[in-house]
Amino acid sequence: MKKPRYSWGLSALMLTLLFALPAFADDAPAAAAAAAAAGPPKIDTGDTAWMLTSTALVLLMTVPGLALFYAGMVRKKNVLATMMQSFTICCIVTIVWMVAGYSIAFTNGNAYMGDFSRVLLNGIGANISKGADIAFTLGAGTDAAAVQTVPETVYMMFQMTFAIITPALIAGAFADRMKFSAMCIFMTLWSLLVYSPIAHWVWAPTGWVSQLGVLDFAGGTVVHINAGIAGLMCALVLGKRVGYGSDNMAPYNVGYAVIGASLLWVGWFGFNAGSAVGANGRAGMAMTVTQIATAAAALGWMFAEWITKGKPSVLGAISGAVAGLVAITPASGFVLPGGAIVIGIAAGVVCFWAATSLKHMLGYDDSLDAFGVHGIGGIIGALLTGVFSYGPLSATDASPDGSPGGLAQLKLQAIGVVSTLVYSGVMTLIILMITKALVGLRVGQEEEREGLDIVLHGEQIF
Amino acid sequence: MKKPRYSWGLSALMLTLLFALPAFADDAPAAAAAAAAAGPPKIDTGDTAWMLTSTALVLLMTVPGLALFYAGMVRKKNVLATMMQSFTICCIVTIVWMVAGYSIAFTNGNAYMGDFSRVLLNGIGANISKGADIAFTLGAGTDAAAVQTVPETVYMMFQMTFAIITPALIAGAFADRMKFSAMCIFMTLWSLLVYSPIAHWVWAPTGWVSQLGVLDFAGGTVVHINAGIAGLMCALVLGKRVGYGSDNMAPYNVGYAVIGASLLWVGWFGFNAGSAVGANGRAGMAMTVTQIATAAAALGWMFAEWITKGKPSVLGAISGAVAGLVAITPASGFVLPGGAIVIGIAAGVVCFWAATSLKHMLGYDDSLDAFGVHGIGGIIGALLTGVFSYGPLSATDASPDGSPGGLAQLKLQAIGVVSTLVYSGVMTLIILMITKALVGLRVGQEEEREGLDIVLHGEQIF
Amino acid sequence: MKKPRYSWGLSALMLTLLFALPAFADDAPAAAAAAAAAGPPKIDTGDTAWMLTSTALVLLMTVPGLALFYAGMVRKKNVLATMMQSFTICCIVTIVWMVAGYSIAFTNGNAYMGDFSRVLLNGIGANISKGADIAFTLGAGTDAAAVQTVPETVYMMFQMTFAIITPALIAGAFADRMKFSAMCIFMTLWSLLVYSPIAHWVWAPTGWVSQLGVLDFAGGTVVHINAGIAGLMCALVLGKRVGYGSDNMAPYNVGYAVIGASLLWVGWFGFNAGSAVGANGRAGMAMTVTQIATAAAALGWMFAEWITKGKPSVLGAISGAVAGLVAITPASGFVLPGGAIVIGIAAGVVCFWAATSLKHMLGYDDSLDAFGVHGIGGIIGALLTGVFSYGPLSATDASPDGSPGGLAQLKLQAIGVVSTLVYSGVMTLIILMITKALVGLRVGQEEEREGLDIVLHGEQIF
Amino acid sequence: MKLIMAIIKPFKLDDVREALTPLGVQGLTVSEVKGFGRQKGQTEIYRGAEYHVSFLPKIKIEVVVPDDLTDQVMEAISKAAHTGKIGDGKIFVMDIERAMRIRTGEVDSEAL
Amino acid sequence: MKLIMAIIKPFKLDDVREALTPLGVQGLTVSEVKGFGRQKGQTEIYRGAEYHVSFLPKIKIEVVVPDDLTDQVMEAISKAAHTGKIGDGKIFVMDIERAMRIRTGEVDSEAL
Amino acid sequence: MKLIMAIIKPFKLDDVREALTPLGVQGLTVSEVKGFGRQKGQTEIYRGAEYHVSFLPKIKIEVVVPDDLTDQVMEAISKAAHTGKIGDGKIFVMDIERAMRIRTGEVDSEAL
Ligand SMILES: Nc1ncnc2c1ncn2[C@@H]1O[C@H](COP(=O)(O)OP(=O)(O)O)[C@@H](O)[C@H]1O
Ligand SMILES: Nc1ncnc2c1ncn2[C@@H]1O[C@H](COP(=O)(O)OP(=O)(O)O)[C@@H](O)[C@H]1O
Ligand SMILES: Nc1ncnc2c1ncn2[C@@H]1O[C@H](COP(=O)(O)OP(=O)(O)O)[C@@H](O)[C@H]1O
Repeated sequence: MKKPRYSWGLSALMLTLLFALPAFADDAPAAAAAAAAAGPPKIDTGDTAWMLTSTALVLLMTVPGLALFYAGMVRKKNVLATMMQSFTICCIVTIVWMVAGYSIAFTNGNAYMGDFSRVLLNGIGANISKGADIAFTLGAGTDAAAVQTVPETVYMMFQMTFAIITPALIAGAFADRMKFSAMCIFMTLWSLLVYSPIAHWVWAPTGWVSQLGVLDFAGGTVVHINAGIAGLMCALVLGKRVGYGSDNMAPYNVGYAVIGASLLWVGWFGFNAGSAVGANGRAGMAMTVTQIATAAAALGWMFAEWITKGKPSVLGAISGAVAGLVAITPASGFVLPGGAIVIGIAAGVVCFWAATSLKHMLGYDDSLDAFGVHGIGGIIGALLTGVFSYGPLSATDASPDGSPGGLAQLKLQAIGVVSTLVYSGVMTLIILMITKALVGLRVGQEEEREGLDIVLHGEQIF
Repeated sequence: MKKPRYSWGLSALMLTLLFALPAFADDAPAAAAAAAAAGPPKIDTGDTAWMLTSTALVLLMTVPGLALFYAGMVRKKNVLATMMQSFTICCIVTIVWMVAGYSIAFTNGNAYMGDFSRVLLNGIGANISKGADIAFTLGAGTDAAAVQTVPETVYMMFQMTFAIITPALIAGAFADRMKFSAMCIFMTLWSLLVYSPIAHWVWAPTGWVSQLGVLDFAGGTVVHINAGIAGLMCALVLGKRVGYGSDNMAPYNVGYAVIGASLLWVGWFGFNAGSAVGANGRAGMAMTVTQIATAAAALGWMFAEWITKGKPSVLGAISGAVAGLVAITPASGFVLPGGAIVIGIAAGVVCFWAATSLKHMLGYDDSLDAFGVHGIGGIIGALLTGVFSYGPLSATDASPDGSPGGLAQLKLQAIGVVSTLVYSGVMTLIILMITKALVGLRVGQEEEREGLDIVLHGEQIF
Repeated sequence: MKKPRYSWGLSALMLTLLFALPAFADDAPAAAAAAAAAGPPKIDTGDTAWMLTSTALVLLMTVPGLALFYAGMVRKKNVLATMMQSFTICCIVTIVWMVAGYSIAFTNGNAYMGDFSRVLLNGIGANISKGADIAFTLGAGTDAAAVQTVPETVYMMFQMTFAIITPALIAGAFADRMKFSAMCIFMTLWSLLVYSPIAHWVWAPTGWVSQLGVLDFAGGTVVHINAGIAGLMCALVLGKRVGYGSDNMAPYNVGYAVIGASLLWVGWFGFNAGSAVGANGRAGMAMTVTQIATAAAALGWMFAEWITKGKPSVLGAISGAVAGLVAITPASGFVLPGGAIVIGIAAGVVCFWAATSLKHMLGYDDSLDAFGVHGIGGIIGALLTGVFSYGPLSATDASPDGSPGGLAQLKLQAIGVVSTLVYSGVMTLIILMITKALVGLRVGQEEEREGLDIVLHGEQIF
Repeated sequence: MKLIMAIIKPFKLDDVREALTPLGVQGLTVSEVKGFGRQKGQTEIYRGAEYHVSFLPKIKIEVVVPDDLTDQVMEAISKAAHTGKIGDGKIFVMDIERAMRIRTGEVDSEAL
Repeated sequence: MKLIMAIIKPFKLDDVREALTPLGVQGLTVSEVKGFGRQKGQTEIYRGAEYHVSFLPKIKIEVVVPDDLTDQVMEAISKAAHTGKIGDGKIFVMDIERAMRIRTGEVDSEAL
Repeated sequence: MKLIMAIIKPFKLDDVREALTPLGVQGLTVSEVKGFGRQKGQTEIYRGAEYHVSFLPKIKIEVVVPDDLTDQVMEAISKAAHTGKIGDGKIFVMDIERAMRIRTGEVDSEAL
């Protein structure tokens, strides 16, 4: 799985070029002077402490958070296989990220992807010796260099946990029917060819989306829209589950899903407040708006369901919470509590409609609503960030107004959304085709009826 | 649910006045000079990192901690409904706290409640712009102003997680029989009219209990006695579960309860050590005594049960641990390991007796022992804090002796306990009556037999 | 259980002397001057924040992490009893550590054990008063004194969580058949007589293993080899489970085990990165290599099983992850990502072989592979640390080369491994004999068939 | 002897058991089953997919009684389990040729 | 009336139920059971201990039908549950003396 | 053929199965049930509320055998499941009219 990495790297490059929308930007060569002045920057222990913690919190989101959230919603015969997906993706992406993903995403490269200077994390230990603890500079040597207050290992690890959860979210769309081998191959390719480039666009100072000024604090485009649209493609290509619409597909244990959603919530504090890359006022505000939007969205979905279906379901409340978490993600470092409550309610109500009506109308089988919650929720959040962004939160001495919301920003946000949808959608289709050619995508019908736990892993829950 | 907030605010005010025990104190107008000197205080990143972490840990206590702890102890047919209670309370209180709860609790106001200057978190983002990161001053402008080293958002969020778990604890008392709609209304009112005022009394520098010198490090009175007595009122007003004493009400899955209790334990490090509002020696000591008291209480309950009933039950061990956590809460920043071990053993043994004999004798049905564990445990802890408090831990330059334990302190502690019992007990009764008038409190007998999962939420665990 | 602590202390001393391998070293009396200069050292809030967090993370590993991991692998009738073991050990060791364990491990004493100056945590609160927050100096007064940047309470608590998980790991070996009373006694003795002395050898600056220069960043010898060999002894002395090899001993709920393994993974960030005792570059690198080795080991086991048995099992993937976590533990602050990947793969493949072939060949019944995973994994890690250690990571101004790997270091590592195996193995046997004499070790055959949940605790899972 | 097998609504179990005790029924055996019948489950909606839940949780009671108790037992069960709403369940009666108490080796009506 | 008790492979349940509806079968009762038979479970290996898994998950269907439907129902079940691989299961037929619908008190074939 | 239905203590299942193999019994079906009988559960105390646990976990074995094996099988089960303590359980025998193996269509004693 890890052998042909350079060739993957190359194809990534080529594909990225293929879909690159605007023209190439110049690789900012000058102006590395600023950062070099006055000795190397030192880390701040408080900021580092919070980022180490945030990394643990975001890992907690995937294992066991997402594993439980998803496993609780499938049928008994697929519970273990579903957990296995999250767990295995966590392992695979760790290695992919170390080998090349991080380098593609966060080195300077060009506007569309990074270079290969950090392949195999080459050189990442350089700044540690003798307790020197030099802080990491993102985009070092470019004129957008951003000096951090944490070591590069911590920055890399924090980003790794994002790289892990994104593909794991996709798995909700093809739950109950994908081959395990296909999943392993698909996820390896997807992480390299879709996640890493988009992360570069949006979060590397040299990325074209970032340079346009699109706002995405913690991953509305990179993580949620990206995973959502990829999930939709998977659901469309793989087709519906056997028995969809006739068999009872009631969740085996909504209790697991509640635990999972709760751990997602808690872990999301690391995700959003951690995206401040420091323990500061912005992190505090990000945590605040995360909490408020989540609660508002859960209540929004709950009341929408209560009114339209007669009962507030537990599954609805937790789905709403996740929708709120998704929607506030891009906005979290940019909006105030007032904006958060609007984003939350919008996410709760619209995702309720997407998961219970839109999906039904369009007739695809996105088993656990990867698109309905992450795709739609992400789009809502990304756009509303352009509306509610409050300038002073992102103000610096260099840019004293920060990035206030408004029509101009909203347009930029739309560009971010559309380019993610297009690139991720198309690339996902291509990768699905490749995977299908290699090992096939779906288990046999009889196997699907028997359940993936026994068929794929030889185990079952009693 | 959120519409008539100003009228609630007013009734809160009126009720608070009604039950106010001593006379009104003057709103300390002078002496805001000290804090204003030499530029605004800066946050400390280390302290902020720990408080962000603590906030996540305390949220973890409610969802999924308490949700699991309680759900594991009910019967299969009520598992999801029980989880739903914790989850929904988390959402509702988040909004209530944002809208008015925080303002009532932590702004200056008078000795009985805060003012409305932070309604809707108005102005909370002011100190963040351009990375200024000004630290929060609690009670700013009063002569008891306490300058913190963290941003106000973080302080507010940390306190929000306390506001969330307190009403969630009450739910243990009425498990298996309360209407979901009634619960939503009750909790909204209770949070505003009971929790926020008591939090103000005890933790705002202007609060009358605080000014008396009552010690409550992390919420023995505000959280546990408060929730415990409210739970007792609920149990009395709602009446016993159908089949109580004859049907088998064995817990469905003590395993869930073990996970829940464990997460409570881990999260409680944020609760108690976080109450130092910084990463310092006092936080370390608070964590130490928390661990010791918890272990001692678990062993205390376990051996008491082993000796009197012949077998040490798993449910007993975890109940003991929770009792220990409760009892050490008010004491945690004030006592040394020696005191902690005594508090722990006392809590374990006495709560064992309260939950297994006292309850039986008095004949109320507090389903999951909200009163027996949180009420009794909180009282033990609050009183023993007055005995074992070790001055130097709370010593400052201003008060070089700190608050040593002794008869005088014990009396103060008793005042704190009694006023919480009276105010919370009476107010809870009133709110129950209001809720009953609005939607009724209890599901029908047939519905109770069928189980809340299906009846209220249309779902079940398989 | 806590009464005869001084006599235990004495026997500990005697036994330690008995097995002491080299001659006695002098108690470094001079050179306490360095640390005393220029006022007492202050704590660093960022480092303290991270250590408080790490402590919570490591507690999370035992309860509920290990409790779930182990409980998920036993049969339904023993699920609660298995959780009870982890939970009770957590409580017992807390008290043992407070009473004498910490003092034996981390005070100066001699090369084989500490002294009794911190019995009952005597004096641990001294440095806190008036917010002085003096930092802890490990080995104060010796010429190997190591000034920390955190308060002693925090250091003590962090170490306590290690003391808790180590005996809890052993429980995997005797799952399903040990008496609860026997377990309580065994664990009390083992913690005092085995864990604390070995911790002293390896981590106290005065310890003989530490002075030799053996590298063990986070507990390859102290925790894993130690628990592994103790587990093997228990498995041998207690004998096989009734029905071993004929009855179906399929795990009741591999899902629980997945959650448990995931929490172990997340918590291990505190274990390994926390062992840097600060929020710095070394912590970041420790976290990085932990993640990489774990993923590599999980994939290693998974592919080894896929190839040899035809299906990749979920139990295999999570077992591999734990094996990787174990193996990287001693290496975590010393190796780079390249070394981590090799250590991970080696651990995954070799532990797979140990747990599925070696155990079978040798014919002992180590129920949950305490030896196969922790013993073997720990040995692999401890030895490979001697190979891959990268000097600059451990370099300081005093030792500018750090501890680079090589043949010399490998030999030292082997000494560490062998002395742990011998001391722990022999002592465990002795303690088992004592326990057997006191209360017997194993439940009756009929009771074992009926299941420990009902027999020992009067409870069951439905 | 007859084996009376009753399929009832789960929350009626306690009532049924209490109704049988006065008749001298000393033992019975209970299983959790799923029933399919005229009573249609709610149409359940999981995040937009509607499923007709055809299987509903029921309790199966098996009790062996001497021939002469059959009528009374059927009567008692049907009264205690009755709600009048669809899905109340069924009672079936089968013949039992032999019975034996494992503990004592007693047989037939002695064994009940 | 006859009680037809069929032990089948779990994933065949939906097929069997669908096969019975056209015959006019209005109700049936299902339990999760474990079967022991010629079909040997895989030899499972848990971390090195090999166990021969002798019990396999099966579904037991109990359906009471009028005498004249017995053949058709057996036929339908055996067709729907058939895979041809070992472990497909069994169908047993017993006599039912009486039946009663709790809701209405209807008896015998009325009650089915 | 006869259906032998035995209610036994759960931990006796392996013993019973082993006792039947030598008799040529090739298959049987097992369910988890709860039993109510003379054996009273412990009075359980959950945090102060005492409940008389009247239902105890039991295992139900259903095995269909040719008529002539009935005695031996009853004998074997009752020996293997015997502890002499209250709650050991019961064995009931019913008549089976027809049997069929789904896989092959074989019927009656061929099908067992
Ligand atoms: N023919 C049958 N054979 C076996 N069980 C049946 C049969 N008909 C009904 N049942 C059981 O009885 C339960 C109730 O039957 P149903 O038709 O829903 O309502 P009612 O008993 O009111 O007519 C079903 O859920 C099923 O378990
Ligand atoms: N004599 C029997 N009595 C009761 N149940 C039986 C009997 N024989 C088989 N069964 C059930 O039928 C299932 C299938 O039987 P098995 O012998 O494995 O395959 P096949 O039905 O293809 O012959 C078994 O798992 C068991 O549940
Ligand atoms: N009349 C009966 N009908 C059906 N099952 C019965 C009957 N009597 C007893 N049982 C089952 O047998 C089990 C054991 O019976 P019990 O009276 O407790 O002890 P013993 O078998 O020693 O007399 C009960 O738990 C119940 O499952």
